[in-house]
Amino acid sequence: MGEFWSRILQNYPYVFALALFAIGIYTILTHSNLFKKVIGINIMEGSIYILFIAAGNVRGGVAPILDMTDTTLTYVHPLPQALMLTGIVVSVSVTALSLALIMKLYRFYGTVDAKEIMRIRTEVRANGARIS
Amino acid sequence: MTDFVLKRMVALVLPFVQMLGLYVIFHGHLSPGGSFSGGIITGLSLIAFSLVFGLERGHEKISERLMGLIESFGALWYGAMGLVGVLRGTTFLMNKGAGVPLGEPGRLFSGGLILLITLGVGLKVASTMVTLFNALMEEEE
Amino acid sequence: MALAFRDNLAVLVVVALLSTAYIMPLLTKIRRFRVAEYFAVAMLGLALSGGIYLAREILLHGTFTYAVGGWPAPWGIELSLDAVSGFFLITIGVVATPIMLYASVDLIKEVGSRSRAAWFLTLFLLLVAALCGLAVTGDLFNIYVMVEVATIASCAIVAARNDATSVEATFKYLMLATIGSGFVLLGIGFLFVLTGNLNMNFIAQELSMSWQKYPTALWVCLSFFMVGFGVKSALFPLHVWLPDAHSTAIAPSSAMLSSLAIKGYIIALLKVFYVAVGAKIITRLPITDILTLLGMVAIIAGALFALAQDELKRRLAFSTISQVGYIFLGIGLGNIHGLTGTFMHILSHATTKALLFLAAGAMIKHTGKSRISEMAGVGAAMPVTVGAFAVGSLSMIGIPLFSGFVSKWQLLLGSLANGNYLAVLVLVGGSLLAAAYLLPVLRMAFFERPLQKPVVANVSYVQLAALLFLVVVIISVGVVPDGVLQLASEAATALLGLEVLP
Amino acid sequence: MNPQVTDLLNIAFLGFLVVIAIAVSYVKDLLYAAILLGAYSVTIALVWLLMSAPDLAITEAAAGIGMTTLMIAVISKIGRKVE
Repeated sequence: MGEFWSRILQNYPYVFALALFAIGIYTILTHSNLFKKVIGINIMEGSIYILFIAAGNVRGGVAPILDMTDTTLTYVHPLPQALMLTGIVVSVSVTALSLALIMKLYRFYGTVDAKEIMRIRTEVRANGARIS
Repeated sequence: MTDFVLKRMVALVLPFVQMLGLYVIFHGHLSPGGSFSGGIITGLSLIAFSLVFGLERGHEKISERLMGLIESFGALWYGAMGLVGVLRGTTFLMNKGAGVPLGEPGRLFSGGLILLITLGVGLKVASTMVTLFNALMEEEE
Repeated sequence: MALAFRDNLAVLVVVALLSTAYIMPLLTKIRRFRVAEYFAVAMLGLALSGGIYLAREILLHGTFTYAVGGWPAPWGIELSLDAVSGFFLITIGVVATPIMLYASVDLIKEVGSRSRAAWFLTLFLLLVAALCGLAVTGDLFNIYVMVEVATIASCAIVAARNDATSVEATFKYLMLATIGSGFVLLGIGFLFVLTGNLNMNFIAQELSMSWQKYPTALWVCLSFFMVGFGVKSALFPLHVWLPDAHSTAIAPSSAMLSSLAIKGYIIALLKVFYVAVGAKIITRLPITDILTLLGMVAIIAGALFALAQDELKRRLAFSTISQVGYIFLGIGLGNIHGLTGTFMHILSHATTKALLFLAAGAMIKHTGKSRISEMAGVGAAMPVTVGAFAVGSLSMIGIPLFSGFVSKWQLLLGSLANGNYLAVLVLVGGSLLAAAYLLPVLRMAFFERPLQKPVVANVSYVQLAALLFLVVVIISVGVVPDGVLQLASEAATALLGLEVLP
Repeated sequence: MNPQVTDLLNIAFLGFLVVIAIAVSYVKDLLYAAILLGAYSVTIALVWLLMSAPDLAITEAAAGIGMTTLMIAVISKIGRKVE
């Protein structure tokens, strides 16, 4: 096995993280269903969290909870974990906001499909009327 | 929903879920978890009640007005706790340096202001989850 | 150790705004709605005076840092207060206060219901607080959090009008902005992996020693930042969300978003590029040339798109894309005049675009006409409002004695210093195009004879006061720019590192 | 745990994440998609448990279930099937 591949193997979490990031963005951009776009956002953000945590991980390290009795332990880096906690909070709030918006759009248009909404809007605009 | 088994099970399990939520909030500075996860668990227990027994009975338990008050209170509480340090002549969110007794590490009542802040944030998160759910489930305005 | 008042001031500004945001739901329940609105205006005014005081302290005593919670720099969150923060705090205060004053007049009628108006106030203050946070923070992850708060708040205030088009625009904005923040977070992750730090000064030290080892990784990381912040601040090819979002929102929301929210992301980009990575490395990578190029394309393309619009607010929204191009052009130039021009343009575009959107909002609301071709005779009917619009237009074009001229002049000097004559041409062309898309509005309003005289309700004096405040700011910055210019060039030197003094 | 075993489990879970993420594109029923998101969150929580981040694991599990609940609340209003 070449040196390149062994390095890839050693850093496997990053590979998976980037793959998930790409899948997430693909889901956001290609699906016309708004609901699946939201799920795509969650996939994308989850992948970034994996990247961060993998960056702070130490092989054979233990969780960063202070153990007063044993001073020989190797702890993993606690900083990325604290940060990703914030990241999760952010992604929950983004999801909640977008779900609220989806509900409103459903009330206005009766559908949650982006193409359908676009079609209804152009039709209404052609008729010169306003959507309630 | 009129499922007898579901209702009995939820009635049985909910107190323990709420207990778990409060445990996670209170032990945020000692063990994994903390205000956000504990707050979500607590909020989800209230949501589960509304889901199974209906929104009206959920509102009977805790009114929306109270939820709004708790939400604002949680955020303001965080600011107030942060200002303790400023009032004592040190920096924002200062804990030990502001003369707060820290207690013994590893005990529940230790860590000075952290426990108080966690409590406020947990309340805020729980009420926000419930408000969100109510807003999504509501009928036409 | 006892800390002075000025040390705590920065964090107090942010906390005061956040607390005010959460007091709003309580206050609007207990008291009359006006009380809450004027309380918000008063707090924004206090934040403005705090910003001015901080800027003065920074100019007199130099930059200083503040460790939140008493944890020193590599471990805790550090606020670093330099001329950049002072400048942006003043900009936020100067623009947000009159917008809030303008919004206070008939907010409930605009957004539809009392509870929604209360939430509008909360979100508005959250947005301002997040922007203040962006101005003062020295920590990379703190930047991400503030950017996210600003994004969510600004999405929500676009949706405040609660009609189909604005909600749809909001959803589009939210999706693209979230992709943008995904890229920003990925970039932060890369910088964290490269340097093991999140504090920007520590990252700069680390990178200055080791960046030659992995230039490709740094390059990829910076392009992530560029795409992420580019989406959020509507850099030209990534601007698609902006026209819908900014033209469908209510007037105070559009003014706030176009003038301040976008600038917050630009300040964040500036901090990442020039503080965290450092001017020496940035100017050596081709990324500045790309920024210059994109800026030039944005200036011309945004202006051409604006020319094609007949709806007044859409034209102003496309004009924002063009003006953001100027700012990115200045960032890309990377010399002292370019960056001074960038900062001056952040201020002058913020005030000018806020004035234009507010005046346009008043014109549209009181005449009921949203298209430029229908605006004949409006000037005679509401002379003060359209007069304010005229001042905004002249400043946007870059006529001397208005603030737009000062910033464009600095950008021109910067382009000449770099020998970039194409940029000079684009700057002049952009001004001509701005004249081409703004002056017809005035011609229509003042000189066209209407078929029938438009029926116009009186604009309230509070709103006129807000407009006049912005007019006074624009003209005073244009006539006596010395103080602001000094602060801006101080900020530019701070970003470039001290040895690049002219 | 033995580091090699941890790595193997990690790879397995990460691979499962990729499978879930791809599956989201193919399901036609929105309820299934929401449940897949719940599965995604729980699997991420397992990955973090293996990467010694129990704090995050609890939070992600709670947040994932919370988001799934909210999504199901929305689905109950907008209907399940994508035509």
